[in-house]
Amino acid sequence: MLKIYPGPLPVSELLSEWYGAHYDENYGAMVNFVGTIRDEGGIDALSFDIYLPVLQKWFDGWKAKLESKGALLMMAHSEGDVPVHTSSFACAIFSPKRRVALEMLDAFVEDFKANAPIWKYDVREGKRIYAADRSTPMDGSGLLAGDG
Amino acid sequence: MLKIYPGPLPVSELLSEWYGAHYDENYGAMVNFVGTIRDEGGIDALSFDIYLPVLQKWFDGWKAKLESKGALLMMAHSEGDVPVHTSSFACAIFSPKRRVALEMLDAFVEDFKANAPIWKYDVREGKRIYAADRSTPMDGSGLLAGDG
Amino acid sequence: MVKVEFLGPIGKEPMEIEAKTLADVAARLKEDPEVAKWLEQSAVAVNDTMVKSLDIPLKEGDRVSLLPPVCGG
Amino acid sequence: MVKVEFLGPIGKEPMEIEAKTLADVAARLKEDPEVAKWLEQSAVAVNDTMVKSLDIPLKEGDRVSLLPPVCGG
Repeated sequence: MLKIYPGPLPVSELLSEWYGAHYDENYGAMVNFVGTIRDEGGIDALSFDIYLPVLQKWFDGWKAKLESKGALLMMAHSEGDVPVHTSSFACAIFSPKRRVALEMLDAFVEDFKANAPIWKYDVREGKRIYAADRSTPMDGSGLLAGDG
Repeated sequence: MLKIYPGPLPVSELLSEWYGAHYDENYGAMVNFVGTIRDEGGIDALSFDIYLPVLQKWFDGWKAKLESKGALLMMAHSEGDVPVHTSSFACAIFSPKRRVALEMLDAFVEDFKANAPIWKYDVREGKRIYAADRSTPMDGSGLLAGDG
Repeated sequence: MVKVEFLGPIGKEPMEIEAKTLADVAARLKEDPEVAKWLEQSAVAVNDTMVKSLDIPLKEGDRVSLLPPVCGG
Repeated sequence: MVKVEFLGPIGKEPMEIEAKTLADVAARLKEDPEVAKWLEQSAVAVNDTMVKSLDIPLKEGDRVSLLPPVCGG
């Protein structure tokens, strides 16, 4: 399940909802990752654009990969402005086996950073500035720059 | 912070409490691991013995290791009987950096399994049977068996 | 005609262009200095599926999306 | 005299024994068949600190704990 929220995530409610929905389905391990906006560089907030059609396909690919290992995946992300000290990203993996849960959390979060179609902007004095220095070209970038 | 509970953990409350206590301290990442009792082998519950003085020292060592990386560690574990589909272990790591959070969660949970002084018993028809087949000798085991 | 969309920070309105393959799209976009600077760092989707080859044939009404460097989380 | 404690599933009451080092404790425990079978798989703490050497000197009132195989979580 992939959920997009306008603004900050209700983290406690999400974690409680996810745990409550699956605690009795015989998964031995739940792992979570929650990303929170750090107060740095004088920003007021970060802001996010999402391209949902590609994000949903990317997420569904990971969900299927985890299902093939007997595991569940769920994730939430913010769109628009997210003030410092509030959270923009949360996910949960439920697995019968702890190794699968721990390894897939790491792999999922790293691929999320590299390939989820989400764009980040610093918000300073009401202005939105693309965080180019912290952004990563997705796999396959440069295709249209070649000599084709 | 290390908390021991008689019986199952209040997982949602713990996660909410941990997040609520530290979300505004400029940690960019929170990760959690929650262990839940699986319904397998016909057990009614698992039951745990804890030797707290050594557990506390083990935990304090990990806490100091994480503090040296700028990260926070907290954990809760059950003592006594924990019925199937309830949870006996939960932890959280807060870190400025996601790599530290993900790598330390893995390392902490694996060392927990190998070296936390906690003993597990199957509970069947009111009887408590040591889970010898799933237990691991701690680092340094066999010291008193040598020819000294 | 195919529709070319520019996602996230590229901040440019969609264009309609004549193109039989992605190579045609590439040739056309390189002529536009505002877009050309993004090509090296952008990934490409056709009808919301990520693609890795310029030989992809395009048909009337297809949508080509440019995805510049990302940073979720 | 030192006190020897048996944790978790060993399920034996503590013993008081004469011992100047852990080697003395080892020798004494090997004589007790009920305990001897756990020695190979048990770790050892002295006054709640895990130890790795038999040469540890013991003094009056010290506590030696045997920790059999663990499984938390």
